[in-house]
Amino acid sequence: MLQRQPDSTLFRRPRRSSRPSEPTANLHPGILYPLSMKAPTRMEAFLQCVNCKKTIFSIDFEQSLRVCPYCGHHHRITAELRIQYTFDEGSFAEMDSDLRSVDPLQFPEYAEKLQVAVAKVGRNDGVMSGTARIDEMAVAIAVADFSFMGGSMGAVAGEKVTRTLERALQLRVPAIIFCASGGARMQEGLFSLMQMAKTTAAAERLAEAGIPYFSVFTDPTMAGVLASYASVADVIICEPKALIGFAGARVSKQAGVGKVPDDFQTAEYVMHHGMIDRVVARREMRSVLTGLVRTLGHHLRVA
Amino acid sequence: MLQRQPDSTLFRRPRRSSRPSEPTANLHPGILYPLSMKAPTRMEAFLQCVNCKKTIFSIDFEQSLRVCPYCGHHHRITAELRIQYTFDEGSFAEMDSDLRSVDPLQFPEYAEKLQVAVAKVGRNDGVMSGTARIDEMAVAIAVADFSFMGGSMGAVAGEKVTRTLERALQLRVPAIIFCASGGARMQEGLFSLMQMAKTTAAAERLAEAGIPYFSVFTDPTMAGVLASYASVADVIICEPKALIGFAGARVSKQAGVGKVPDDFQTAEYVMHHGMIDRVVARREMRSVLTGLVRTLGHHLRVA
Amino acid sequence: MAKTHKEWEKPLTELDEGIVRLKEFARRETDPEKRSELELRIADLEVRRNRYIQVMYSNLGPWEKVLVARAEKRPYSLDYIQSIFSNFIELDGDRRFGADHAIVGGPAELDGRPVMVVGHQKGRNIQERQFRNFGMAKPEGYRKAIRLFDMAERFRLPVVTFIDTPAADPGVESEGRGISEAIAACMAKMFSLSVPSVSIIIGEGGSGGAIGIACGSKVLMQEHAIYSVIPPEGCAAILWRAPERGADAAKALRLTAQSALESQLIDVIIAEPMGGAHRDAPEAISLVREALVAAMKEMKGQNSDEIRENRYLRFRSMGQFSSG
Amino acid sequence: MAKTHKEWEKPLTELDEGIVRLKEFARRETDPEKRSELELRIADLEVRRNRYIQVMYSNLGPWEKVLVARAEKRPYSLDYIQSIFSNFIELDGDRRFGADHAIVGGPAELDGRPVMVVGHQKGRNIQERQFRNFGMAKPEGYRKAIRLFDMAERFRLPVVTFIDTPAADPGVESEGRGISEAIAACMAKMFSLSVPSVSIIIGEGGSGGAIGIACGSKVLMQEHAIYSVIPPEGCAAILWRAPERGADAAKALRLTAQSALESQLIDVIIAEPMGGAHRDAPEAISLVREALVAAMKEMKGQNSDEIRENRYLRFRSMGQFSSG
Ligand SMILES: [Zn+2]
Ligand SMILES: [Zn+2]
Repeated sequence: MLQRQPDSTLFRRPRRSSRPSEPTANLHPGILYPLSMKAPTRMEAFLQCVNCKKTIFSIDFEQSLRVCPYCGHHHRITAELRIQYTFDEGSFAEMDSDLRSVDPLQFPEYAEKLQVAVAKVGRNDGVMSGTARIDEMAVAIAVADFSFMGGSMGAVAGEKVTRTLERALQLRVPAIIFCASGGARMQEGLFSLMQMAKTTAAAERLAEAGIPYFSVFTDPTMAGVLASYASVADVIICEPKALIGFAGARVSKQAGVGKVPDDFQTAEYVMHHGMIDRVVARREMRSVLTGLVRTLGHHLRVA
Repeated sequence: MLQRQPDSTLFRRPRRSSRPSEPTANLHPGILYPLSMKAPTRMEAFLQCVNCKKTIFSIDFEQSLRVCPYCGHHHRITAELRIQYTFDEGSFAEMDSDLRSVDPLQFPEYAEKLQVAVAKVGRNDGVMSGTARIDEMAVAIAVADFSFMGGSMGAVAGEKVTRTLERALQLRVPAIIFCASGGARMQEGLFSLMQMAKTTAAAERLAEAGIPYFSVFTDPTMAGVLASYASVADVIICEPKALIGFAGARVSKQAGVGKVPDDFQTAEYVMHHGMIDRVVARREMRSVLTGLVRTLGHHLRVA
Repeated sequence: MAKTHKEWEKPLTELDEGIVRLKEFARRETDPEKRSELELRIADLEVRRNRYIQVMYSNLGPWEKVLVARAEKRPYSLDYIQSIFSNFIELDGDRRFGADHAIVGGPAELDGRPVMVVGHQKGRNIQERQFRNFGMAKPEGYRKAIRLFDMAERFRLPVVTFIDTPAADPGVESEGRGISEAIAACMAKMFSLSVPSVSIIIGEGGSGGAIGIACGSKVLMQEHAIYSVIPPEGCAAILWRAPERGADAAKALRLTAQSALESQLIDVIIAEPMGGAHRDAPEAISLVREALVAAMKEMKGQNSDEIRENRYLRFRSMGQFSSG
Repeated sequence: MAKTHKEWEKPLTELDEGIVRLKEFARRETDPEKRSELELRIADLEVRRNRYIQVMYSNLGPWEKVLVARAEKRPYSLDYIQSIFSNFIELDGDRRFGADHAIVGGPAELDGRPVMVVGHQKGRNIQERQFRNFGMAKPEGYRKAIRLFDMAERFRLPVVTFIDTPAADPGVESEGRGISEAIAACMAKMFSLSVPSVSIIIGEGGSGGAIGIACGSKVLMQEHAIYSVIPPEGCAAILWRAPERGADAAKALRLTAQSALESQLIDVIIAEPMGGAHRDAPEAISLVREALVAAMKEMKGQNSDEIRENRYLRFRSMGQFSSG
């Protein structure tokens, strides 16, 4: 469940600086692009980094894969952009996009929230899945999109992840899953808890069959997703500064007697604690994944 | 290697108490039995607990399995006594007692030390091994004796442990090993280091064959033995207060930045740290081992 | 709206206490007439009490279920383990970091046949509760469970798990040692088993902390146990920013055994004695035993592949969605 | 008796420095006659220097081997890994507690074929040395290695390990997290592998810390590396209560590659360039690569069972004793 509501706004209008000496704000008095995770269509637009607040020319921003050229902040991106950044051009074949959430519990406000999310993101669920190629090697992929109801895992997300892992098993190709989730989708009650078991069972089958599975934690990867398929991958990669944790930071702090480190539940923190293999910048992601598929998936291509 | 020389004297003559009010010393002015791990032959003898220093009537001491009736201290015992306390009467069939250490490195003083140990203990090595029965169930056993050169593991001890594990595999019966060792036998150089690998390899084979292996840590279980076959057992039991550790406590304290807890490297400490399954009093040892052989070894008897 | 089981059962407790007091009076009463009068009153009170229980328990709402499932007097895992099995040998340790007392386990015998038992354990008084960390397991607990499951697999022991936890430990230190990884790995281990496994939800089936050891071939649930993706108070806090609306959230979450069975997410509901498992623990235990033995029996004759496949397909089918 | 490699090589270092200085003079000298005179002196010095190296290194005693094996300038695991393999992807984490920088590892390619590489890593300056904990791995390091070996097994990658450690970390915290268990489990994992494995001792093969990742199908050892059950100083302290008698202990322990090969505890000695691996790192690396490729080649065609059986029998045979 999502116990800590991560900031879901990607871009904010810059506060008007009262100091005339701040150069970027004055040098680029262009149009500031509104709040959205979609790529700006007007390439002359200016954006503002959510972290350092500096203004970024949108072309630069796109060229830097939506990483702030000033502070290195990795902005949240859509599943479409992620696929575009990571896999061979045009290689993605989407599957299971017809799966739609139902409202099995008739849970308060769920149907409305779903409707809003579908309209906003233009897809039936946050997870996009299918097959793709990376440096010409076939892989089965699932990519989560935080902007769809906080990436929460209901029956559809669970089913798509499970099918992705089963597809990897059937095709004997590595699986790559990009995670982004606040946790299980509370509104589907016990059904959503069971997605933890279902997805993990599929990952276990893949592991037993000797097929590699790589997961990438992006900001944020939390709770029910972190405590299931995300964490049983063979290799786990994480984008810099991503928020990674089981419980909301507030809950953890209340529960614990120990000191809470400054970088608690960041990518760097989980790296230090041995939970992930590498922190990898978005710019390097494709090449690291390529290397992993090439070496750890080699036996699948020669057999 | 033995980095911390544990006290090897089991019994000490009581210091003559200057306080006439100390009752035990005055009530039993009998003969104090000399330093030895052997059972006293004169049953009227009096002994002194190495821990609380109280005087114990030897019959009581034997009846309590050499556990002090006053403070509960588990005194070190010989391999023979251990076998007698633990396994069905007369069921032990010793094997490989003919194996004798050689001096492959012509190591200073080794030959003499070996001679002294053989003469003192009356056996070729500290480890006694063979087959036995526990509550009528067959097991392969090895029992170490700290009084033989500090239970250090040379090629003979390594070979006997390995053969015990191989025997368990061949006979498809559980293996039980009582450990007592200061570590590897330095005097056999690299040969002794390789016993760590050899014994662990045999334990791994047993594990893969689905045959349970139980190890019992007795005082002390250290270094090369702890870091090999002792620690890969399915279930690990430990006698109360036994000294259990990798490095000598002095070395650890020098190396660490952390605080050294009072009970560092005791049975209770390793229990608290999740390294063993249970601390079991000598009096309960037979029944706990019986239960383990009965349940975890059940599949071997029905097959 | 009662906040605790104690509060909710207060009228009943008063009745119980009144009956006990009257019985004491009756025992001391020497005048036979007065005594028989007292006994009549007692009998009457007992009838009223039983009727009251019937009324309270025969139609528990979701929130009342929450209270009953969390009741301090409810039998805990060790109560079931020690009565259902013989020769339970508790084993401990994750061989990595520490001992965890919120999960217990070890081999035991059921009708003379060995099984591996693992369960959450809560405590009854303050000391015990702290010792058991309120039944909230740390990574070490799940890693110990993995060790025990591993032995069960290699030594061919059927697995029985008892689920009763508010949640996995959410503390900073558990986070640092990978509570998420531990839960995920524990589920994965349960799915790898080629021996039959039965999971029994006996109290609180709290979220990830519960599912971590609840991936049995068969999942049974006691009549008044609960099973939920989030504690109702937490759900209410998120949904309405009103944690006190737990009762509404409990209803919305459908966390009862009856809902879970309806959704086919569990296999069997185990009846509880009238008045809940805590009112007649021996009877509750005997009902659980019976259900466990029956579940085991159903899987008899399945080979390793079938056991794994059936368990996979069981969980594979969970989750409703539309397509096309 | 020199205590460090630096101290022991001091005369050589001075010669080297003298040659460098003269070369600088010669470069600046404008008078052709004086210059050719300088060049003659340089050539003479170089001959003497090389003869000196020959004398120093062609008959190293055990203690000198200890100094050379511990030399700061000696190539470390990452030097070999980065030169011998391509596309090394360092992976990290034990998924339990922490990252350990005293053991590094990950997949890489050897002649275009993937392998899994694991090795101890020391540091060269103070910061690096602390970061690498002086090459002394904690439980996390061995547990990371286990994870990597596990992947090697499932994904059919041959394993290569580089051994270079004074010892496993003996600190209080490593003890608390089970350094003994970690080493033992790591050895067990190496023996379970059905892929071929090669272990290469490139510096200090220090006791349990070394054998933890040295259970390869083939064990190779560089000419001046050492492999010992106990550090010679520690041995001298126990034996003679005189840690300064490390040289005597080094002799008694027979910790050289030559002794290990004679005892058949290793398979191959890898030659080092004259003057040791540090004097010509590229050459040393190339010799290691050659030996590694040859060792791999020898195992080609062995099936999984043979690989496991041969490895078992290899270590099974170690240890001398008499019987009967
Ligand atoms: Zn920025
Ligand atoms: Zn005593």
